[in-house]
Amino acid sequence: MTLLYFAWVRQKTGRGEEQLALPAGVKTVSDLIAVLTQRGGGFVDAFADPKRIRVAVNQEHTSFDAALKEGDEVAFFPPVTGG
Amino acid sequence: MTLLYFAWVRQKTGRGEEQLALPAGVKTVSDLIAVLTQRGGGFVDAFADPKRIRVAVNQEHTSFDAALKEGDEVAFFPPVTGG
Amino acid sequence: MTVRIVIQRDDFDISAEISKLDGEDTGAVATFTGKVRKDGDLVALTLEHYPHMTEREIGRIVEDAQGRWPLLGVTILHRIGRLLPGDRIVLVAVAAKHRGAAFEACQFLMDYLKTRAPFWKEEERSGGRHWVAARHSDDAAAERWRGT
Amino acid sequence: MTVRIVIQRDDFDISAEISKLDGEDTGAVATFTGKVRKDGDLVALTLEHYPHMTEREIGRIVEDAQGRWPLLGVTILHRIGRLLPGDRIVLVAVAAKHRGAAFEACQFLMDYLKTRAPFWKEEERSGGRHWVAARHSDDAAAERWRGT
Repeated sequence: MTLLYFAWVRQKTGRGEEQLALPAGVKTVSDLIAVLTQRGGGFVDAFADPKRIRVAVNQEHTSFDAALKEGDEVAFFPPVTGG
Repeated sequence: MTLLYFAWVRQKTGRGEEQLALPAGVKTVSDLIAVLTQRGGGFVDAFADPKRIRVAVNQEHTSFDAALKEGDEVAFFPPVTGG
Repeated sequence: MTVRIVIQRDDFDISAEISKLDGEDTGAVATFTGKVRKDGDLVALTLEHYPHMTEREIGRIVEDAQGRWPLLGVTILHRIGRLLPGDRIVLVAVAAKHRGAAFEACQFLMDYLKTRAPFWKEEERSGGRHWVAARHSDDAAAERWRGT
Repeated sequence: MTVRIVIQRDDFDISAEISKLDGEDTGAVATFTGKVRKDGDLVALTLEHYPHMTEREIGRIVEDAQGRWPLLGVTILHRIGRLLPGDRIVLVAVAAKHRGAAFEACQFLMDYLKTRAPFWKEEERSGGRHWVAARHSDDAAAERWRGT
């Protein structure tokens, strides 16, 4: 799957994009966040307050309990501030 | 005083503007309309249905019971349709 | 606060009008442009107005709007004369710090312009000429600002 | 119905954008332009977005608007990159037969753009750089369209 990070989530994780095989046991966005947080460092910082994070799966806004499958594009970012 | 007529009121009365000394006994717009209607012809037609007529005195919208005095500018016209 | 009230025969350019309105505190510009719509056998509209009163009445409407919202600039430009389908008739442009004030004031100004500014439209159709009747929906639109 | 959704670095001209939108049935064009406001020591804003999702999300918002109002054309143009105070950021332009639909859809599109379209603003001030926080007032503005 493709993971994308934007705005301060990108800055904290230190990357904008990565390719990842769906980790064993990961069924939802929450599961994926738990796996990413295990990396430590900037990932812990980025996901420290889940209320400040939004997620899109395959370019649609969704929630942390959304189901994930191999090949999905998952993006993490702060609440949007355009316009 | 100056009388002005716009849109179909102008077409019915056959004039856009006229100068008139305040007629004896005319205290309000209604009184003035009664005097004008006595002219007959297009003036009767123009003021036949007072609900279709609006009036401005000295360039401000007002009502038929507004007081008039010598020197006033009185304009008669249909409901506005600009914009 | 910049206020421009213009009655003219000529067409206008929206970008040029906005640029006269814009200040460095402006975060939001709302505009409304009214046009002569292609409508069956409509050939043209001729717009007549009451010179001097028009500018004064629009000035009063703008003052009312300034009392309701914190505005940075208002332009109201209304054309008169004979206009064809597709022609622009009116521009209302409002600059403010934030979008709520700009949007609401722009709507308010249009609603009041429609019901208070002394303009009259005469239509030319294939069957002849007639004066456009005022619309109840315009009165209702203006009425909703009462008491706000 | 013409729909144009454009994300670009360059500035835009409102008149030129409206002329692409305009049809002969159009009687009303409402526009909103958002600008970088001069704000204390603000030096610049940098706008980042989520390519592809941005266009798709705005497309969904426009579809929603089309279901609510009879629209003839919508243009949404959003700039990205580094912008200075006074620069235009966003244009929403809506063409319709009548003004109610044009005004309401324009406001709706702005409210949803603010709360749904994946853009993020980073401010440069004399004290450093920081990401702009989302505003509760924007959420409230979008929320009022729920159930309508």
